[in-house]
Amino acid sequence: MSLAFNELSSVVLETPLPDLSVLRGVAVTALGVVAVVTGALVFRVDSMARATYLLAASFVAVGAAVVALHLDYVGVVVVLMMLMEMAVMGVFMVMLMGMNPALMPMSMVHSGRRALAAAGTSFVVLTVGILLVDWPTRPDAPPSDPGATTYSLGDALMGDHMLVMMVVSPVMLATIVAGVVLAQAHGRYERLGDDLRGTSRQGGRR
Amino acid sequence: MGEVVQVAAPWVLLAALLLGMAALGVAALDGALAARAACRPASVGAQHPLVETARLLRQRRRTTVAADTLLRHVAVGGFAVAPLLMVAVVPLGEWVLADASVGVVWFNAVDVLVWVLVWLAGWGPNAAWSLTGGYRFLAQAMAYELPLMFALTAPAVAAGSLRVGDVAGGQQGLPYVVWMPVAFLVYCVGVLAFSVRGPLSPAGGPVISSGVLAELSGVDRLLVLAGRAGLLVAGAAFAVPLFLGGGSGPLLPGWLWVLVKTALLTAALVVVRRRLPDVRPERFLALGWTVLLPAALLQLLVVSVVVVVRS
Amino acid sequence: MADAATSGWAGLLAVLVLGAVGVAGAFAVHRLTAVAPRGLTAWPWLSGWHPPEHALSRYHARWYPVTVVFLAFDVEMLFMYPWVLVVADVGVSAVVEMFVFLGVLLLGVLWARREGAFSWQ
Amino acid sequence: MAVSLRPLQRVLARWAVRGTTVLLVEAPGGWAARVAVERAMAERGWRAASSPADADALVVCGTPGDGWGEVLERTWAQLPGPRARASVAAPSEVPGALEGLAASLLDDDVQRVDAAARDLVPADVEPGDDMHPAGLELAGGEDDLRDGLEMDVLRVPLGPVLPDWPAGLVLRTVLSGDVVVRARVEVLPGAPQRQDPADDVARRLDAAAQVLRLAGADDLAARAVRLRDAVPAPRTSSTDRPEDAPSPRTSSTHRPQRGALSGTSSTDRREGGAGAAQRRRSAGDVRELRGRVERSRVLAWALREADVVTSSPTSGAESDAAPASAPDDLRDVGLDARRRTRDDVRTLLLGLLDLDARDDDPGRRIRAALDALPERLVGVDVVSARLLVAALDLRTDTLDADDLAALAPREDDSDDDSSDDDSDDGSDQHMHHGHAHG
Repeated sequence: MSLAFNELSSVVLETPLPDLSVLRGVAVTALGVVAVVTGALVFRVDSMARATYLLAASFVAVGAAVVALHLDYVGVVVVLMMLMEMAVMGVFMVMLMGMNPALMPMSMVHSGRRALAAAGTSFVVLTVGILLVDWPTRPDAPPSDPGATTYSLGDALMGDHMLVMMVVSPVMLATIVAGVVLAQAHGRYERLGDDLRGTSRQGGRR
Repeated sequence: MGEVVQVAAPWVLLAALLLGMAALGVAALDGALAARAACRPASVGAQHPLVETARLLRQRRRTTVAADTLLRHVAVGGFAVAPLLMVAVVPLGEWVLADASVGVVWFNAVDVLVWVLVWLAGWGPNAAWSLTGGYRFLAQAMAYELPLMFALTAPAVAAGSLRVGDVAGGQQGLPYVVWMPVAFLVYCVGVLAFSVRGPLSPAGGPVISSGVLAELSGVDRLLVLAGRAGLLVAGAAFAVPLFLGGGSGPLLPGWLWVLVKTALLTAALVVVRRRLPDVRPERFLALGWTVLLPAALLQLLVVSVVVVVRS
Repeated sequence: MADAATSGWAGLLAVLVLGAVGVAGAFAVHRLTAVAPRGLTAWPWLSGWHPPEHALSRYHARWYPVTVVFLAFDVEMLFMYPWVLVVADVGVSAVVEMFVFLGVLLLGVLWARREGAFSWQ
Repeated sequence: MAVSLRPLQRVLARWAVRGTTVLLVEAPGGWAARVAVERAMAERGWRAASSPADADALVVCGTPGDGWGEVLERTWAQLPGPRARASVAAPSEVPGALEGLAASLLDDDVQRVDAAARDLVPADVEPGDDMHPAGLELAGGEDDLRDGLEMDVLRVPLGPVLPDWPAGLVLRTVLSGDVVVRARVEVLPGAPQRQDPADDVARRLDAAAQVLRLAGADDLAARAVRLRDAVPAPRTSSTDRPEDAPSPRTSSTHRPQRGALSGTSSTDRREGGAGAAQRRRSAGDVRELRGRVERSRVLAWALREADVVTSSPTSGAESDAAPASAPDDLRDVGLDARRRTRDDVRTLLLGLLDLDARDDDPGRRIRAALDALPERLVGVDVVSARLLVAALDLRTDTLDADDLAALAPREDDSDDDSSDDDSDDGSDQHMHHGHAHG
């Protein structure tokens, strides 16, 4: 059984693969189209759930395109983070909407004209920027193992640039604190009373 | 064990077959245990998956008034596909379907996909019980996901790689479970949680009338049931290269060891989840943040210190 | 084999395709085996009562304070995975740096716990 | 094409029927019938359905009284099919009923005819408009909900068609998310049935099994069910039921005896020595089960705070809306008002398994519990609510005619007046409470 499996897989493996750089170009383009279309559909649907997950789909397509560009880690982590964030965001979008989040015609656009202008301008600026900037050419070929790019990312984060982490951690802490302060309607003092012993109010520590 | 070889796409069929059989096995063991608890012949209970499959194939599909049919279908289909996406990066001995350089992160991404699927399964039918199930699952996800992520990184740190094959290969002689048991346990809790069944099943326990399953019938229900059994199997299968030494072992060929280890861990998880009562997300939330998360971080610290000292 | 990695993603693509085909196949088979090929539409189940309103609504998730802590904490995973690869090479400084970082975040978690963010408000 | 598939469909049908799922509906007074059905189901390898979508068969246990008709028809329409239904008024009817269900489900032709005859969309679905999709209202918001945010509430009736739920009980809840904002109790009546004291132990084991099942402790639940079925009560196992049974009496003349297993009852004398020995053994088993439940630390952990108050969803009346009116009354029915009773469910569960505990007047206890429930559940999540209701062992068949009249379903679907009352009460208690603890 094992032997047959072995032989078969080696036969299949030795069949030559098509030129993948072309395929990659096709994949990136197709995924880009998917990302744009799903992103545009966000504004067309009448359900917060659909809007949220269309946006997630758009991000997934972007992540896949990044993977196709040989940046495995960045691509997959975009998918990971965006699925997670959209799942949570969906909850908030549904919860905080001014009307029924699923069954009524709705518009995801606010002050459409200005938004359109802003979006158009930023698109033009970015595109022009991309085209005009004199991008550096890399001296060597990109590493054949996409894992190597992940490694360099880690190296960049951890090696000489302690700064990133040292800046990010207080920011994250501030985010947690600020977020909880804002979100937590009934903090410690409200639950436990001014002496924090839970005696002045019912409910107490559980 | 040597290098991991990536096999061609058609082998996906074999993976799907193995996964399907294992999922049947999970349901059979579940049925047998339930039958034994009720003092009925275990063999009758073990037929449960076949009987249930026949029943659901025969049962008519059913949707609800003003349901979000698209999202419902995404959820139902997604449940069937997600376990496959997980096992795709698990090496079966020396073969793997997708030798991704960031296989560990990929697994993580798929387990987050489960959040989406469960919530959509809850949202889709436009029904109160389903909706409640979906939301309660997300509440639980807030508790298990971070510890699970850190548990996933511990073996990767030890192996210095996010490629699943490398992680499996990095534990010659000494499976990681031996010196990172906490990470393994936290990982198993995560698997129990994302397989939407047993003690960590706020999305579908009897107490909320089976929640996200409440409005599903026929093939929709079948796919979701199969998918969640598959998720348990996929979770167990991924633990094999991560913690249990991959295909290494005496006498048997590597691929067989992987299957044996997966089967044993799956069975153990099925037994464990039968023995534990349901844990409500509000209880689990505090546990996840104050016990599981610090424990996983501590384990990670130990592992990274060992790695630094060793290098 | 320079593009072996890319074909690794080809494997995942194959999984997706097979999955989609499999699901479609299951639905097709079900049309033949079910007592009626077309699905029914029913009112959602509410213990035998007619639903007074649609269930899809602005659903109150009382655990939302946790999500804030969670989202702040999970951003950290962005750094965690690349860090995994370089721990052995960079050495002590990488470990110290990461765990100081995590420690700071854990302080936030502790504080959030004291504020009761994890107890279902 | 269809012809060639027939053999396959027959095979599927044969296999499918071996695992038939049954949605059990119990009308007050239908307890013995339900237990008999459950036992027969277990023998066939059948399973209880968790919802109509999961069910192949609808079995109504007992004799439904007024108000049940529409509920049952609606439920019946929600079974996807193949489907079959049966009514079981007494245990003696069980074998025939189940046989009939199996035959009907097995007959592919009958099922296909039934399926073809059904409306694809319920007749009362209307085109509707933006504000009423499908002719159904959109969920409404409540301004004064928690945190000052306007959020929608859902009116979700719990019962009567709900597994592991007291017979005929309808708890009309208003849910904000999964938290109960308001609740109202109604009871759909059943046919009067004689109360048999000998059933008491079996009924308590049954209630315990329900709590354990809801709590997800499947093995313990299975054990409780087995003990329930093994309780040597002549009536539940015998097939003939005295037709001349007197109507229910909840007064002291016919009080169930909590000590039935260990003490002497009339059945004891009837059966003689063998019965007594069996009874002793059975009592020992129950004690053992109680020990297991009591020792299980995981279960204790899982059940603890099952009923913890989340600060009540109405921001006006905060978490203290609950320290309900009369603590003594609540303690009588097993609810500790002062603490919001973290361990209520577990305590009640252990009480159910305690054969020495006595329940002198279940009718009064249950009436008091039903009265206390709506207030008690405010701010409790729906999961805990179900656990608590199951643990209270609400035997609706002990209610007398006056109680039933008071708890009869109201015509109007809205709960505005009651809600006003509730919130008034809430603020009163708030003040009351402030004095008590200030």
